[in-house]
Amino acid sequence: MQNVKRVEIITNSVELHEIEQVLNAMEISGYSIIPGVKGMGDRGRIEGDELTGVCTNVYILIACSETEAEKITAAMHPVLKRFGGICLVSEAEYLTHGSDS
Amino acid sequence: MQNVKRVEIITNSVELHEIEQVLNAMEISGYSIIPGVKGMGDRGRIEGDELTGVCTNVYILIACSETEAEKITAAMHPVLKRFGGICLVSEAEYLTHGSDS
Amino acid sequence: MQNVKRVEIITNSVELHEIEQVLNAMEISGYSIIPGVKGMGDRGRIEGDELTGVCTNVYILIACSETEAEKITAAMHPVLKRFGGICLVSEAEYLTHGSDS
Amino acid sequence: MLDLFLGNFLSAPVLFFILGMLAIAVRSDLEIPAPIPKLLSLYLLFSIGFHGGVKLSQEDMNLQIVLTLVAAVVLAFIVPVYCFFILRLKLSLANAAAVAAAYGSISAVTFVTADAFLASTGQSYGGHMVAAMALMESPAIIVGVLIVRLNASKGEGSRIHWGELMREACFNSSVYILLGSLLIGLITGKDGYEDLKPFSDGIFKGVLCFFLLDMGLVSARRISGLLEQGWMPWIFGILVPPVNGMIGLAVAWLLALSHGDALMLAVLTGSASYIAVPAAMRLAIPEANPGLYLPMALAITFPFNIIVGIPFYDLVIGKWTGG
Amino acid sequence: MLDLFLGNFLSAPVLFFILGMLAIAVRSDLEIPAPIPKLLSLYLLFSIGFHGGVKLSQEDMNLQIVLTLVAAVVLAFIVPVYCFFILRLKLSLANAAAVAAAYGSISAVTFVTADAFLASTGQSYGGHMVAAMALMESPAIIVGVLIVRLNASKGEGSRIHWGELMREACFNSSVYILLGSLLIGLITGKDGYEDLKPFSDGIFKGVLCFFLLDMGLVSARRISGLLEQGWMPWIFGILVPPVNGMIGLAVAWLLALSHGDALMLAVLTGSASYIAVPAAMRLAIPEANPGLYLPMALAITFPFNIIVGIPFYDLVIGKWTGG
Amino acid sequence: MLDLFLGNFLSAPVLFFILGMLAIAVRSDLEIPAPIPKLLSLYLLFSIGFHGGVKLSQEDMNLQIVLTLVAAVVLAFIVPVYCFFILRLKLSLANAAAVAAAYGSISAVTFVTADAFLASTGQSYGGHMVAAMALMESPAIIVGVLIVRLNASKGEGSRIHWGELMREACFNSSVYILLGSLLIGLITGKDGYEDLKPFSDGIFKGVLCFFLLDMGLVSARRISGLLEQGWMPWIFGILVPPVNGMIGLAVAWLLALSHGDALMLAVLTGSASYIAVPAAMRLAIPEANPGLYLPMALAITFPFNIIVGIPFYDLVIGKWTGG
Ligand SMILES: Nc1ncnc2c1ncn2[C@@H]1O[C@H](COP(=O)(O)O)[C@@H](O)[C@H]1O
Ligand SMILES: Nc1ncnc2c1ncn2[C@@H]1O[C@H](COP(=O)(O)O)[C@@H](O)[C@H]1O
Ligand SMILES: Nc1ncnc2c1ncn2[C@@H]1O[C@H](COP(=O)(O)O)[C@@H](O)[C@H]1O
Ligand code: NA
Ligand code: NA
Ligand code: NA
Repeated sequence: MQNVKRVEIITNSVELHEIEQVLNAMEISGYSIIPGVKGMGDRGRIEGDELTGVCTNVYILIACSETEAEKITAAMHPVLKRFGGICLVSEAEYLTHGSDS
Repeated sequence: MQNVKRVEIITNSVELHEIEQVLNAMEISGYSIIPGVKGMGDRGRIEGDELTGVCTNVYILIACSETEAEKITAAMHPVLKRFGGICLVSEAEYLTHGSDS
Repeated sequence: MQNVKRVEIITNSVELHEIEQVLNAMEISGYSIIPGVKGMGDRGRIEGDELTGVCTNVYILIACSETEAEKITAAMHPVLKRFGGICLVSEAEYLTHGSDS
Repeated sequence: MLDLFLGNFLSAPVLFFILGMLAIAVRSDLEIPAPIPKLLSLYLLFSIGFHGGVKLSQEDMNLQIVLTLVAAVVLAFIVPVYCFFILRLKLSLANAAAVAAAYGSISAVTFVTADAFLASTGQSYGGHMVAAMALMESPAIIVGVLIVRLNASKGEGSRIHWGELMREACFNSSVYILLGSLLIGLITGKDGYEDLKPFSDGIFKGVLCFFLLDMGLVSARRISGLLEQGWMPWIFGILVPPVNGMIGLAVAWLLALSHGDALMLAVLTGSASYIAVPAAMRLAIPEANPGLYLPMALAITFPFNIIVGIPFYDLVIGKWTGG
Repeated sequence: MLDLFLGNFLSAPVLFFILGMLAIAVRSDLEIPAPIPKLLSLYLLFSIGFHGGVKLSQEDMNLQIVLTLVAAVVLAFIVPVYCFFILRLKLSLANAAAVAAAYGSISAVTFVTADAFLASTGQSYGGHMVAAMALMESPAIIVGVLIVRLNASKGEGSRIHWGELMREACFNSSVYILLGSLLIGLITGKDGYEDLKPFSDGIFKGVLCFFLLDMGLVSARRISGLLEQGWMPWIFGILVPPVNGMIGLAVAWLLALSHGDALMLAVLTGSASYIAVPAAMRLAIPEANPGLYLPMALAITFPFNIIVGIPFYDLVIGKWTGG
Repeated sequence: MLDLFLGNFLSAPVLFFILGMLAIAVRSDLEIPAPIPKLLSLYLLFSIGFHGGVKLSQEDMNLQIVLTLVAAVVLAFIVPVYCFFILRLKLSLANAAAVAAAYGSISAVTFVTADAFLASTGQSYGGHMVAAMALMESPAIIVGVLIVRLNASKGEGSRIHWGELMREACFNSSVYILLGSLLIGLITGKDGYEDLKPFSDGIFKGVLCFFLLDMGLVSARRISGLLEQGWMPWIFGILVPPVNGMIGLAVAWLLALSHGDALMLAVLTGSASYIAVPAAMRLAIPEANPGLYLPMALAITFPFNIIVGIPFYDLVIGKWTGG
């Protein structure tokens, strides 16, 4: 087991494409995406009932190193500022398929 | 980045409406909802295969202040006692779109 | 409120059946499953667009005791090694419907 | 007579239902993922309601129709009451009330399957029976909650929000779409029907088969959970529905209903709800065990009705009408 | 004349739309879960596009058709501009531009509903009007963004990725599937149509009703959010569409379009987009409030058009054609 | 001859497939969200199986049918074996076995597309070919796993649960629903078919087009991943299927099958599985790279078969039957 940061991003699904490009540019090795998230925030209720993606959020989970986490949050700041959403960072222990722990 | 509490609630989706009312009454500024969650617990297997919402769970994530977290857990206790489900509280750092950190 | 471990497992959905059997064998009292998770990892992009479950991941959340968490991570190691995916363990406080806290 | 049962057993809808159940038995990974079953059930309610309304627009209101609707509502209030007293012998207050509510209410899919059965035997039924179905869905919910409320010690009971409950009972999605489509069918009438026919009629039976395939999967999954519950659910789930059905038939006989209408009234009285009622019970009587009332209605009574019940009621009616 | 409005009001599609709105009013738990609405809307675009292409394959290209398409595009560039100046009186730059873009673009579902309306009145329209619809969807997006870009202080504005935007504007899913199906219909022509008819034509109206039921739910949910926005959205959302529609009619009159084509042009000019445009605005003008432009198009203008607008335009055309 | 290829290329199903592929090329945001593709594929299997059963109920069992089924199974066991030896030249044991399994098995959607192709050329095929399809899906899975098992060092290999695997191979959802619907069609026969026709036949081709639109999206998305894999997948994915197809044709010729049956046997032998087999391989041979066997079957061989393969086999058959 090794210590990692859990970075969670929740934002409008129209942003997903852009965020993934950012993550890939940083060569983040792995992340997970949960689509179809509803929510409430400064921009009001996101019903998830839209015919377009405009009214659905997406949840992104990234387990990464502290330095990667800092790079991600720095990159997310302008995005969230522009499009709304949140970014949480927490601690976790990581059991990778690679590790022999 | 500021410290926040991550409150996670998982319960039967028929409860969602009531829980949202509670959160709105507390003027919780934001929360996220993941529908279509399956699970196992004291009330048995939740297949998520039902034609009604009776057999699907919902996951609610709330990033909030410590005091808000306490109010939420206090309010959730009777609900979970009556309808089942769980409520987890953990630590996280919060990068809000508003903050200039 | 009591302290618990938050075990998160993300792996290919074809594995879900096997993992659930492991959890039930350990008599884990409860867990939650979020289907339809997309992702990126060593095994490449999981689009979630497949007609079969081969290209969708699943997210499993287990709130459990420290000893249970150790048993789970030990059991998951070979599975993740073989089929890929990740397992995270973090701290949380647990408000159960049973507890009278 | 055997032909009747065999004919029903070998009809496409029933066979697809059984195919679904077998899939669980052989542990096939076949599944119809959410929300597809929801789509199919909304479609069936939409079609049956709309078609019923169109038929109703052709009928002229008469005393028999009015009496049928009144009788349907009365049955929906009485059935759950005596079911409760039977169940109370073995079950807790909450469980007895919840199961009683399920059996007092109706199963729209059983109704739809009976519709297909009638069509195959060349019979038909009046559009007002769809109205009867909508009217019969909710009363049992109110009865069930009232029973708990009256017997419950203060505290728990006092938590029930009546406003919420009545809304849930009267405007739950299945009642709402059924009544709504019925009204629209009533307004648009025959011409409106023509354009919608390929959708609401043409593909109807196919969708029903597809849906019953899923019903087979869903109900078979529930059986395992029942095994812990002992023999009681099985006895009740198989004996009481035909009794209720016969009571429905008795009323139908008193009202001299047509063959088709009588069958539908029997099917409604004899069927149990696994959609609207469980949803309401989960909210209003959370202390009741969903692992009991849901599988009883879904895994025992529903299969019983579509495989044995429907042809059985048909047979009885045949006897008295000498048809 | 009243019959016309009443006839439209009492048609199945409109009634199902209203049924959906009422469900929210009575707080029914009726909902059509994602991604079913997406499936239904893709189906409608697929069918309308394919059918349009087939019809187009029967028509022979003539000057009138070319002029109609040109006029459609011109309208799609002009309408958002004057809408912007009206809106700017009350709204911020970003909001005015976003709302203008929505009203400059079109609503495919309104078009589809008008198609059903025409069918019920025995009228028809040319396949090229579907091409017109596809052409009219995107220009307003570009206009809206240009307006912001030109007026915005550097910084924000400079963030816009034009490549992305043009792609979004020209290849967004609704334009793409509409044009694609149109082309395929054009290629396969009448014979290709025969095999697909039961799918793309037979169940079409039924699916439309089902979809409008959901549209009713979705738009009613949005109304509450509008109440905070004061009276402006209502005035604009109800007065401007018919004005735009009349301008469309004027053009149709100049081009001497057939009754059906004229109606469709009016409907396109008079309708507002709540799918393609909001998606583009969310990306290109994030500072605009989706809680404003989305519900204005969805909860005010869409219902207005399908309930009042369509028969109103039809009436006006009837007057001049003396039909 | 060119007409044949062009005619197929310009048929609605193929055009919608290409439309889907182009959507990815132009980076349109068009997508058909899960679980809609699942619904469509279940529908296609349901319809093709049921229709096959009904046709089978009209045929009287004869030696040729029996021999065809036997030959189909034999082919399903042999093809993956020689494919493995070819692949082993370039690939690891696990990858070679997994790809061989995919190409030894069948693609139901290719079969369905061939069904539409035959219909358009006025040909037909026997219901037993659907049974052949069901029988040909699983053997390759067992062969693939056996190969690994026999060559693997202990440890890894020993992890395989044969029970699980056989269940997966024989009762995986596509085999199950295909055989199940076939049996039901066989039982209900012609009369049962009439009621389901609008559903299982009427909208069939439309749903196929819609589904192929999604197949185009899905397979185009996979192409990028293939580029890292060098030229081998392309050579194999384009050259081997027609070879397999020709072997199927040779057998068909020996058995003197009808034009339609021969085409279907060729299509089955020549197609590769991207649903059942990948799911089984992911479980049984996890060390094999899904990024290889999945896109080879999905993004190379599937498009090749529906665009070139089907008309090519048809042409060859035409030559020998002199039709
Ligand atoms: N405090 C919060 N906790 C959890 N999710 C949040 C929170 N604030 C915002 N969100 C999510 O982020 C989305 C956009 O937030 P906003 O930009 O504030 O409207 C909301 O729809 C929620 O899904
Ligand atoms: N220990 C746990 N960890 C994660 N989820 C749980 C746990 N216990 C219960 N749940 C979730 O809460 C739902 C209701 O729990 P219960 O009321 O215990 O049946 C279950 O279906 C699970 O989805
Ligand atoms: N660092 C990570 N953070 C979050 N999710 C991950 C991470 N690595 C892998 N995953 C998830 O696990 C799945 C399988 O990972 P892999 O076996 O590395 O391909 C991926 O598709 C992701 O959904
Ligand atoms: Na009943
Ligand atoms: Na417009
Ligand atoms: Na093959």
